[in-house]
Formats: sequence, structure tokens, C-alpha cells
Amino acid sequence: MATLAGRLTPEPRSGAPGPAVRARALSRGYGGRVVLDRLDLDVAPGEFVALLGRSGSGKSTLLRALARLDDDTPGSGDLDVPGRRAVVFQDARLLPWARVLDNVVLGLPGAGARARGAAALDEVGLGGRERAWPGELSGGEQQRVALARSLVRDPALLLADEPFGALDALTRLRMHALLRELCARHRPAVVLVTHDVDEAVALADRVLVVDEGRIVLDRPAGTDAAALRADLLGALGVEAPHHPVPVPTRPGGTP
Amino acid sequence: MATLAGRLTPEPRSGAPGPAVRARALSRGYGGRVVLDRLDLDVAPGEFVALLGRSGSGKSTLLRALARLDDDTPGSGDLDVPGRRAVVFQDARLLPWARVLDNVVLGLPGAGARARGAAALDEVGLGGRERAWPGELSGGEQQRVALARSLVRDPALLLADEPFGALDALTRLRMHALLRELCARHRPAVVLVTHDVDEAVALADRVLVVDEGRIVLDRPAGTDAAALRADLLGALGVEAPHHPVPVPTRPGGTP
Amino acid sequence: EGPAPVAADAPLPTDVPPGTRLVVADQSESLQTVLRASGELDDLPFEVEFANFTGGPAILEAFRAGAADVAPVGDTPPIQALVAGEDVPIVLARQVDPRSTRLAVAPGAGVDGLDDLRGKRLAYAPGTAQQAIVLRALEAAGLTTGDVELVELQLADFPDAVRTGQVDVAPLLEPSVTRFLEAVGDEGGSVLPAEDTAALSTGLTFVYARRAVLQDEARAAAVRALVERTVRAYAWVNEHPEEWVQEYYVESQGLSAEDGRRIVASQGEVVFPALDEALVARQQATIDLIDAAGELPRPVRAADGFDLRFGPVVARSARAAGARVVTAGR
Amino acid sequence: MTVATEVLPRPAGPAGPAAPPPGALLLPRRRRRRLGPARPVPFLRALGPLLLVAAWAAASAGGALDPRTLPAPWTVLATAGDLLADGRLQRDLAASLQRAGTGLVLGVAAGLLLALVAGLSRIGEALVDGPVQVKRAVPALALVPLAIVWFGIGEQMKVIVIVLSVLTPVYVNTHAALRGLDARYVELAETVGLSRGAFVRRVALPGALPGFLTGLRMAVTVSWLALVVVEQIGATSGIGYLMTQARTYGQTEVIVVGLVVYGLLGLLGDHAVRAVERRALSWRRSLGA
Amino acid sequence: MTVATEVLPRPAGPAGPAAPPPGALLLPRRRRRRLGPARPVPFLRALGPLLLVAAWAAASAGGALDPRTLPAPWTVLATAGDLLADGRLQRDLAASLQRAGTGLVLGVAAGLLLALVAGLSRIGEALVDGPVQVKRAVPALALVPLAIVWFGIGEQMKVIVIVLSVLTPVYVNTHAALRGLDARYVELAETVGLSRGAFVRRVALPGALPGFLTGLRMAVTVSWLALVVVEQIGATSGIGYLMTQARTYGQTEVIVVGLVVYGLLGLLGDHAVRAVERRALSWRRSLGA
Ligand SMILES: Nc1ncnc2c1ncn2[C@@H]1O[C@H](COP(=O)(O)OP(=O)(O)OP(=O)(O)O)[C@@H](O)[C@H]1O
Ligand SMILES: Nc1ncnc2c1ncn2[C@@H]1O[C@H](COP(=O)(O)OP(=O)(O)OP(=O)(O)O)[C@@H](O)[C@H]1O
Ligand SMILES: [Mg+2]
Ligand SMILES: [Mg+2]
Repeated sequence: MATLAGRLTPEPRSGAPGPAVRARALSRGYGGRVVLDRLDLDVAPGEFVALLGRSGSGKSTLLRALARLDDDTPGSGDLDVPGRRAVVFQDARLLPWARVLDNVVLGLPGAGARARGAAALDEVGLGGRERAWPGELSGGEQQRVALARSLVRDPALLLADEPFGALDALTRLRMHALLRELCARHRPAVVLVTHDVDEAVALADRVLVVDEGRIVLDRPAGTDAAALRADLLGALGVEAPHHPVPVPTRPGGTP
Repeated sequence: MATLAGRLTPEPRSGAPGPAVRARALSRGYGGRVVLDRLDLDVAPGEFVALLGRSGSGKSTLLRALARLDDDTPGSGDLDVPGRRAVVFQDARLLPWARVLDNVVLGLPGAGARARGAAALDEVGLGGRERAWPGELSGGEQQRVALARSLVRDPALLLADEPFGALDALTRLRMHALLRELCARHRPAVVLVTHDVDEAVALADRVLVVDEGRIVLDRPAGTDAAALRADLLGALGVEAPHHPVPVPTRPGGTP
Repeated sequence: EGPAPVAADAPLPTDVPPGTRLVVADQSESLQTVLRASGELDDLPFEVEFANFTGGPAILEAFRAGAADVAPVGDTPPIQALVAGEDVPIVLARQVDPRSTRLAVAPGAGVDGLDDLRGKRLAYAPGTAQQAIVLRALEAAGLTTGDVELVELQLADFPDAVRTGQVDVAPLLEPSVTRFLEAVGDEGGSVLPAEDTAALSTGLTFVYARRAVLQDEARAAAVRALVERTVRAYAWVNEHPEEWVQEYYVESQGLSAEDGRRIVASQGEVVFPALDEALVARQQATIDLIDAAGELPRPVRAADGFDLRFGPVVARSARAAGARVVTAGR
Repeated sequence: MTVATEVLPRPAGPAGPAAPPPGALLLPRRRRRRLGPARPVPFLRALGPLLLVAAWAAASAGGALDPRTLPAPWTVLATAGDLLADGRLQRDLAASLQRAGTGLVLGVAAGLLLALVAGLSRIGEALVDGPVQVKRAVPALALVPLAIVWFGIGEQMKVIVIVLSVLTPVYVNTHAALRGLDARYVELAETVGLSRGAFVRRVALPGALPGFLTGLRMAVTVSWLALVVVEQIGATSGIGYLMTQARTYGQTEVIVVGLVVYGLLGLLGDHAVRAVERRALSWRRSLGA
Repeated sequence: MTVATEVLPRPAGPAGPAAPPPGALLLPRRRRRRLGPARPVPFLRALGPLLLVAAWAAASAGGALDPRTLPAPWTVLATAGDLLADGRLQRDLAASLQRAGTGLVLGVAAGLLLALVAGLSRIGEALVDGPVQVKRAVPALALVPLAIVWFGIGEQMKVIVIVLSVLTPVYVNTHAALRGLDARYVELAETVGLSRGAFVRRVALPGALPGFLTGLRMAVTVSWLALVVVEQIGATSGIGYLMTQARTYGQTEVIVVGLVVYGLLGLLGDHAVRAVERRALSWRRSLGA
């Protein structure tokens, strides 16, 4: 597939606030197989970017690179990312030997950490489960704990890899709201991986589609949602349905 | 929430083909907390049932009970299930020390097993990855391996716990097609847990919503999809959008 | 219980039928080597198997298991056998120069003679000849075990312990005596004069055999033949010290020839105490000594631990081979 | 089609089988795992040792066992009674418990520390691992001469030799467990910005705990076994001393009393560590849980 | 806001930094993990033992080490040369290798089997576990008299004692690993209808492999350590015999030759098992990988 967008912003080094994320010619691969192919990416501070792409297209690989967790993965390229990063992994990645609350406040300094952690758990609908073991939670509950873990932090860059994949529609909407709140409070740059086109359109300032290791579509959201939705589905290889579906922004019940 | 449907079919014991699954007053709970509350469920042979419900509502608990994997979970009730069961777990649950193909053919007898396994891997789009370790796969790839593992079997009851949760739209449609093929071939009774209302409507003969440990909605699919969709979203607590969205049945690209 | 008294007058059989077999529990391959080196293993009238053991207790366990028939040992293991209720009478006694055991004194310990032992720390190894030596030293100094500090150690640890001053006094043999003096002689380490300590050791070593073996006509005859040959073999050692050093200490045990010569020289001439009541009394004295120190779990009679029928055999063989037969003194 | 039927107890009451019971009923259910062990049965573990003792008693009573080789259980009991009446067994046990206990505590701490150093840094591993492997390969008996020269013949030397013996199983098991720690948790620790100390406390140690506890189980018995060696040197009490003494005079009954004490202590120690294990690893959903 | 900058090598060529390079470039990158050990450095592990030897040599040359306590490395080398010239060291090594090797193979097999029996069934555990714990707690030296009675003083007895010693670390580690096997894999095995044999082959053994290999590493050294005990009985060759003999005559140099041989064999054995480990556990993404 041809490169639809190269997005080469002018060098911002010598300006005041540069981009939060700046990747140039980022390549990564495993065992000689190229997964990221000279990918360029800029994310402005406070910008919310949604990342879509086929299964195995390299979304997680890109996120791991942005999180600087892939030092042992062969590759090349230039990368600038903020030091204060928070990551929601594709697997919930809770420490199985730590209780839920301890997982949420892991690495949080300060005396108020536990109270904030408990509040975050309450927000994701898990109030009262503070002392449960991760293994006693359902799949979606685990995912929400992982989300709570990033909600209690104050990152300059939030990297979230399908954080809502195991949630039902209602819970998902509630979590969207929480994420929006976090963004409003701390204004982190966000890179969110999702398979849900509507979710991407609803949440993001900008939507990217990754394919064969390159960014094949890069579009601001918020103007013509229906057209964007159709284009996204097209880039993902799915025939778009006729009617765009606005995702409800308020859940039916109380949040 | 009140019980919307009790679904008490007349005792089928003394007929010819009884139901594939027959659960009566099935209760399960952890540490005194009731998760399944005297739940009754019948699934006919060859019937495709989709199971929806909030995160933590007990879907996986029910599936584990039907799979007879919860012998150490306190509870009560009567349960008849076929002996030949296949399970797709909510986590992909691949043996990390076995290569992908070995994971697919795990426990499959016969000489042709490996060939069938390789064919199934090819069908889920992972041809050529037979000798990869599970840890080298992306989230969605792992999920597809787990799906391939159930495709090569010939179960009388297929229990699948969010088997498509980590897949993009296109891949998801392809997997739907594969599942339909499997059903056409072996006609197993299927219980599929999903959070995607459209998926449930598109695939299932009957859709159930679980809440507070009981079945709160039990409706055949296939008549008025739009109404069903609205009712399902209602039962799940989400305000239904105005326009029903028909899920495309054919992917845009070649399968 | 206890062993049945020996029928001292029962005749000792002489005919070894073919196919008779003895298992010898050897220590450091000493008996095996002396027999081979002296040519006594040639045309042996019975089959022999040598199994090597380390330490008296292990040999005792082998006897108990019926896995060994005959064994060469020091002068205390037969006492342990008696205490343990094992019936393993002595059939041969051999004696080297009692002055071969010296009392080594750690640098700065301030011991110039036996009279200085009071309040000192003495290396002590129950169940070994060195145990009796220490007790005799106390007896000679008019002390009891309460007047000194007995430090229980493995025999192999004696040299290190006294060299580094962990104990004040330890009985040592060659080659450790020479090494000890080389190491700390100029720092004040010393050995007490040989004359002062000559009476502390008996210099005795024994060969003993399981009673069941001695009650078996064929194997008793084989033991008799073994005793004769052992006596002749040690007589050969007296005549051929240099060959013995080479064959045993150098070839078999891997010591330097120098060390081997030192050991052989310290041991002097091998003589054969008559296997008689005097020897029994001497052994009883050792038993009483240990018992008096409160170290024996139960009192035993030395007489139960001898088969005196072998006395004439030993005496005859020794004389024929030109070795001296002595009377045990005390 | 194979159909497995499972009938679970229903609540007693006037309601017939067709009418649902008045409330969800959470009854404990029998585990019927096809693979893997069944639910633990209390005291079943005692079966093996009991059978062992029964076989011993039977062989003794039937005359199949020479009492000089292995005295009958009742003889051993009587001897133990005598030793207790003497006060000897208590004294020896107390002395040994103190030595083994001190050595165990220090050795476990040392092993754990070295395992952390070697498990979490390459340079630490380079410095620590080889020497520990060498130590592990060298017989304790052969170290005794060096220990005597360097540390004397007193309690200090004994405790040091025990510490060195105890250290190795703790080290090897903890180190292996650390090295086997899932890299995903290390990544997590890095992304949440854990300090090195917090990483050790929150991730490394709890993650390596199963391995550490296995090492601890071995360490407990090793601390006792080391007594046999160290109590040959300059000791006048202790269970190892008791046994060496008894061996000198072939007092089989006393030796066997010693062995029984060792066996009991081994079972007890193992039991204690397993109890700790059950509590500390209660989060685990594993085959043995 | 902290900004970390990472500059990776770019392909050489006419293209400047602004123009993307002509093709994706996969270069190995330096590992910079903040927590956990860095990338393995070849031969770094040899550093510890080498430093140990260096310290030994320095202390000997400087006179800080009394040669009677610990002879200088060169003295030990010379002694080893003498022993080799004699043919003694080779003979003893060969004899010991054979004994230890046979005992190791049989003991590992026995330990593994018992661990499977005890790990996968309650009744197996009831019968096996207690006796193995008792065995483990009992000093090998104390078992020797019984071994002599039952198996004589020949090679058979020696190999059996080694087997019993080797069995326990393999058992304890494998059993613990089996018990710690993630229950989710057991469930999976049940749902795909694995037979018991297939379960053992495909799930239990590979899942417990890390624990087994840790046990194996201990077993290798234990098989050598047991020689010191068994070669005191009815042996006239072997490295344990060599050392016991040398101890009798206070030949410190020979003892140290023995210790060095033990140390080397320990390092070698450990190295070998680790190599197996690296290959067999290549699927693992763990801290130490
Ligand atoms: N450790 C690894 N070794 C080898 N190949 C790997 C490894 N990790 C990922 N890959 C491969 O790299 C490709 C991209 O993986 P990645 O996890 O980035 O996909 P993804 O876009 O996140 O997919 P998904 O939506 O399924 O999570 C996949 O084909 C995957 O198999
Ligand atoms: N082992 C356990 N111990 C205690 N509570 C448990 C255990 N397993 C599940 N639960 C609880 O039971 C409830 C139902 O869990 P279940 O996994 O069935 O939910 P679910 O419907 O599958 O949810 P999801 O959509 O999030 O997967 C949850 O609240 C969960 O926390
Ligand atoms: Mg991914
Ligand atoms: Mg679930």
C-alpha cells in the first residue's frame, strides 16, 4: 500500500514548545522482519491522537517504541519523547501478587497516593474491590484497574493500547468520560490505540491509520465525522456502511 | 433489576433430542458474593447464543460453569452439558512454551492434525507463523491462534469468551465468516460472549443479556434487527442511537 | 548379652579348602600393600578381597553388616567394638615405637612438660589411639579431665589446630610433627621430649576378625594363614624399609619419599607382642583409663576381645621370619 | 454425543425440583479435576511417614530387621526416653537449635542479598555468581580446615560454616527465580517509574518469592545437616555431636534417635515453610493451590 | 517537562538527516534497561572466579596466606602436575566421574518421576512427599551404615547413596514448580481433552522445566559432594578418596588440588546446565533473558 501521508513538520528544535513526541525515520523489526518502516510522527503537547490499524500492523510496536520499552528490539531512527510517560498496556499487566489498590498506586509517591488510588478505583466502578487480587477480577475489571493506574498519574504523554477492548458499551462510555477528564486536567499528549472507529472519531483530535509499518492516513477529527469515518473504514479495508453512527457522548445511566 | 425472562422450557428429558445445554437454578459465587443467581438456561443443539452483559456481570463465570472448569467455585444447581466441548478463553491462553502450531493442535489426535492445524492458522491469517512463540505475536494474533485452536476441533458445544475483542474491523469480519463456516460444518451449540451488540445481532440465533447473575433479556435474533439492537442497548444501559447500523457481511478486501 | 567366652583350647584349623574367601576391611590400603610388596599375596591359599575404609566406625559398621571379615586397626577400635556389642576378637598385635607419637605444643602455650598441662586446651578425638594418649598424659601429670579443657576434634584437624593455637597441645604423628616444627618451630612451637611422652602411647595396632568367621572352620584357617603372612610381611618391612617407603608411602599413598622415610623412621622396628594375658591386661588398662575418664558408655572386658588361639601362630611366624616377639609391659 | 451429568445438592425445603429455590445457594463443591491433583486432604501428607514407620515396626517385629542395624521403633523410643530423662537430648537439641537457627537466619539473609545483587546487575552477577557456584561445589568437610585456621574452633566458626552451607540453596533458587521474572513486570515497573528499591520490594522480591521459598525449604534442612560436620569440631553438645559420639561406639539406637530427630525436624521445618508459602502465595492460582 | 533524547545510528549515505533513508534499517540497539540487569556480556561471569584466584595469588605472594593453610596457586598447580604425571589424578577423576555420572542420571530420573507422582496426585503426594522430606533431612553419613547392610560395600551401594542424594534437589524443585504451574494451563489442558500422558508431556513438564533445571543445577554438584562420603567406604580411587587420604596425611596441597577440581567441575556443570537452560527456555521473556 502506498504512503498516503508522510507528515513532515518543519524542524521544531529551535522553537519554544516543540512537539511532545517527535519520531523520525523510526524503524523497528523482529528477526529481520520490518514492522515499523521509517515512520515519522509528531504529536503536539496536549494533542489526542488515535491510532488504528489491522491486527499485527505494528501499533503496539510503535507504542512500545514511544514508551522506550523496546531497547532490545533492532531498529533505527530518531525519537524524542517526554520523560513523564504513562502506559496502559494491551494486556492489563497487573502484578498478580499485589492487591488491586497496590497495583493502582504502584510507584506513586506521596502520602495521599492511596486515597487518590481508591478514588480512581471508585471512578472506574471498582470501589470496594481495593483489596481483591487481580486474579479475582473479570477481564474488564482488570482492564479498568489498569486504566485507574494511569488516571492517578500526571503524565506528559499517555500511551494507551486498546484500553477499552474488554468493556461493554456502557462501561466504555464511562471510561471515555474519565479519560476526557484526565485530558482536561493535565493536558497530556495522548496516543490511543483502538479498533473502534467510532471511539477514535469521538475521542481524538487526530486519527492515524498504520499499515505495513507506515502511517497511511493522518486526519484531524472533528470536522466531517461521517466522511472521516468512511475514510477510516476504507483505509482499514472495510466497506463503510451508509449511515454514520454518532456515538452517544452521555451514558444512559448515571456515570 | 427485575427478572425479565425466566425461560422455563418444559422438561425435555423424556423427549428425543434434549437441549445441548440445560442449566437449572445455577448459582455460583465467590467468597459469599453471588455472581450467578439461580440462572436457568437451555441451548438447543446447533443453536447459536450470544451473551451480553456489563463488565463483571458474570458472563465468564457462566461460561466457566458450562465448561465445567469451576469445580472449586462454590455454588449449586443442575447442569447438563455435552462432553465434547471447545472453549475460547477470554485471555488467549496459549502455552508460552509451545510454538503456535503446537498450541493449535494441542490434544488433537490423528496423523492429519498438524496439517489441519496449519490450514486453520492460514485461515485466521497466520500462515507462515507456525513456528513462532506465542510471546512473539501481537495481541490480536494471539487471539486468532486461540480461535484457530477451536476451529480445528469438532465440538458439540463451543464456548467462546470475547474471541474477537482485540481484532480490527476487517479481521473481525473475516473471523465471523470462519466461525459461521465452523457452525455450518459441525453444527455445534455455541455460546458466544461479546460486548459488541452488532456482532451479537449479526451472528446469533438468540441473544441473552445477563445482569446481576440472572438472564434479564432473552430474544431470538433475525426478525427485527433494529428493534433488537435498541432493546439490547437499553438492557445494557446505553441510550440507543437513532439509526441502526447494518454490519457489512462481506469484507471490502479479499478474505 | 556380650560375646561368648573364647574356647581358648579349641584347636585352630589349618586346612584352607579351595574357594574360601575373606573380605579385608583395609585402611589406607596398608595391609594390602604390605602383603603385596613382601610377596605374601602370591600363592595365597584363599581368595581375598580388600575394601578400603576410612576410620574405625566405618569398619565397625561393615563388620556389623557382615560386609567385612578381617581388619587392621589401631588400639582403640576393638574397645569400641566391645562397647558396641560386636564380637570381633583380636587375632594379631603389632607394635611400633611408642615414641612415634609426640605431643606438640602451640607457640606461646607455655608447656614444657607434662606438669604444665593443667588448665590447657588439649586436642582430643574420642575413639582414636590419641584419646588414650591424652588420657595417659593427664594420668602421668596427676590431672583429671576436669583440670584441662578437652577440645574434641577430628584427627585430621589436629595439626592445623595446634599450629594456629586453637589448642595448646595435640598428639601428632609423622609427617605432621616435622611439618609442625618447620612451620612454627621458630615462633616457639615445640614438641615435648620423646622420653617424656614415650609411655603415653602403646604403639599397638591390631588385626581383628569377626567371631562368625573364626567359628567357621574354613575361614578360620584362612585367617590363620593371613595372620602368618601378615607377620612375615611386616618382618619384611623391617628388612626393607626403603622399598616399603617407595611401595607404600610414595606409590600407594602419594607422599614424598622424604615424608615416607620420616614416618618409617619414627615407627622404628616392628615387633610382635605375644598374644597372651599380659596383652589382655594391657588392653584392659587402656579400657579402664578411658572408663575412668567417664568416656565409655559402658564398661567392657578386654578378655572378650581376644582370640588367644592365635598367640602361638603369631609367635611362631615371627620367630621364623626373624622378627622380635615381646611381652606387653605396663 | 457424550453427555456428562452433574447433580448438585439442592436446598432442602418445600420447593420441588421444578420451582427455583428461594435464594442463590453457595455450597462448597467437590473438586473433580481430571488432570492435576485433587483438593488437599488434611493430614493426608502424614500418610507416607506413617507408612514408613509402620513398615519399620513390622520389619522389626517380624525379625526381618537386624536390631543391630536398625533397632525397633520401641527400642528407639525407649532410648529417646532415656536420653530425655538424662537431659541430654534436650541439651543437645537446644545447642543445635541455637547454632542452626543463627546460621539459618544469617545464611538466608546473605543468600537473598547475594541473589538480588547477582540477579539484578550484570557486574554483581560477574562478581558474585562464580564464587558462589565454586563454594557450592566444594565439600563443607574440606572447608573445615580453612575455617579452623581463619575462624578458630568456637561457635563463630560453626555458625560461619552453617551460614555458608545455607546460603547456597537460597542463592541458587532465588537467583533463578529472579532471572525467570516475567519481563512484562519489569517493563511495568519502568513505566511507572519505580525506584530501584521499590522495584526490589514490589516486583523483584514478590515475583521471586516462590523460588526463594523453595530455597528456604532446602536451607532449613541444610542448616541441620551442616551440624553433623561442624559439631565434630570443638563441640561438647549438639545433635550432630551426639550422633558422632554414638557412631564412635556403634550405639545404633542413639544414632537412630538422632536420625528420627532429624527426620522430624525436617518434616516440621518443611511444614512450617509450606505454611508460610500458603499464606504468602495465596494470590497464586496454581496447580497445587 | 523532562525530555529524553535518543539518537540512533543512521545509515551512511548521501541522504541528509531530513530525507528518510532508502530502506528500513534494523540495527541491534544497546540495551539500557533502568531496572534489571543489562545485556549479558560474554565471559563476564568468569570475572568472579578470576578475581578469587587473583586474590589468592596476591595473598600467597604477599605472604598474607600461610602456605600451610592454603598453598599458593602455583604450588597447587605444581602438585596437580605431579598428580597428573603420576596418572593418579586422571584415574581418580575417571572413577569419580563414572560414579557421579551414573548416580546423577539415575537420581535425576528418580527425582523427576517422584516429583511428577507427588505433584500430580494427592495420593502420590501422600506416599512420596513425606518420605522424601525425611530422606532430605537425614545426613548421608548416617545412611551409610544402612546402605552397607542392604547394598554391600561395592559400587552398587555407592551409586545408590549418590542417587538418593541427587534425587532430593531435583524432587523439591520440580515438585515446587509443578505445584506452582499456572492453573489456567491446566484448565486449557482439560478443555482440549489432553490425556494424562499428553498433559505431562505438553504442559506439566515444560511448565515445570525452569524449576527442574534449577534442581538439576544443584543435583550436579550434589552428585560430586556425595563422593566425599561414599568414597570413604570400599574405594581405592576417586577424587573423594584422594581428598580423604590427603587429609589423613595433612597434604594440604593435594586437598587444595581436590578443591580446585571440585570448583572447576562445579563451574563447568553449572555452565552446562545453564547452556541447556538457555536453549530449553528460549521461549521465555524474562528478566534474565
Ligand atoms: N517479540 C516479537 N518477536 C517477533 N515478532 C514480533 C514480536 N512482537 C511483535 N511481533 C510481530 O510484529 C508485528 C506487529 O506486532 P504488534 O504487536 O505491533 O501489532 P499490533 O498492531 O499491536 O497488533 P494487534 O492489534 O493485534 O495488537 C506482528 O506481526 C507480530 O507478530
Ligand atoms: N476467582 C474469583 N474470586 C472472586 N471474585 C471473582 C473471581 N472471579 C470472578 N470474580 C468476580 O465475579 C464477578 C463476575 O466475573 P466474570 O468474570 O464472570 O465477569 P464477566 O461478566 O466475564 O466480566 P467481563 O466482561 O469484565 O469479563 C466479577 O465481579 C468478578 O470480580
Ligand atoms: Mg497490539
Ligand atoms: Mg469475562
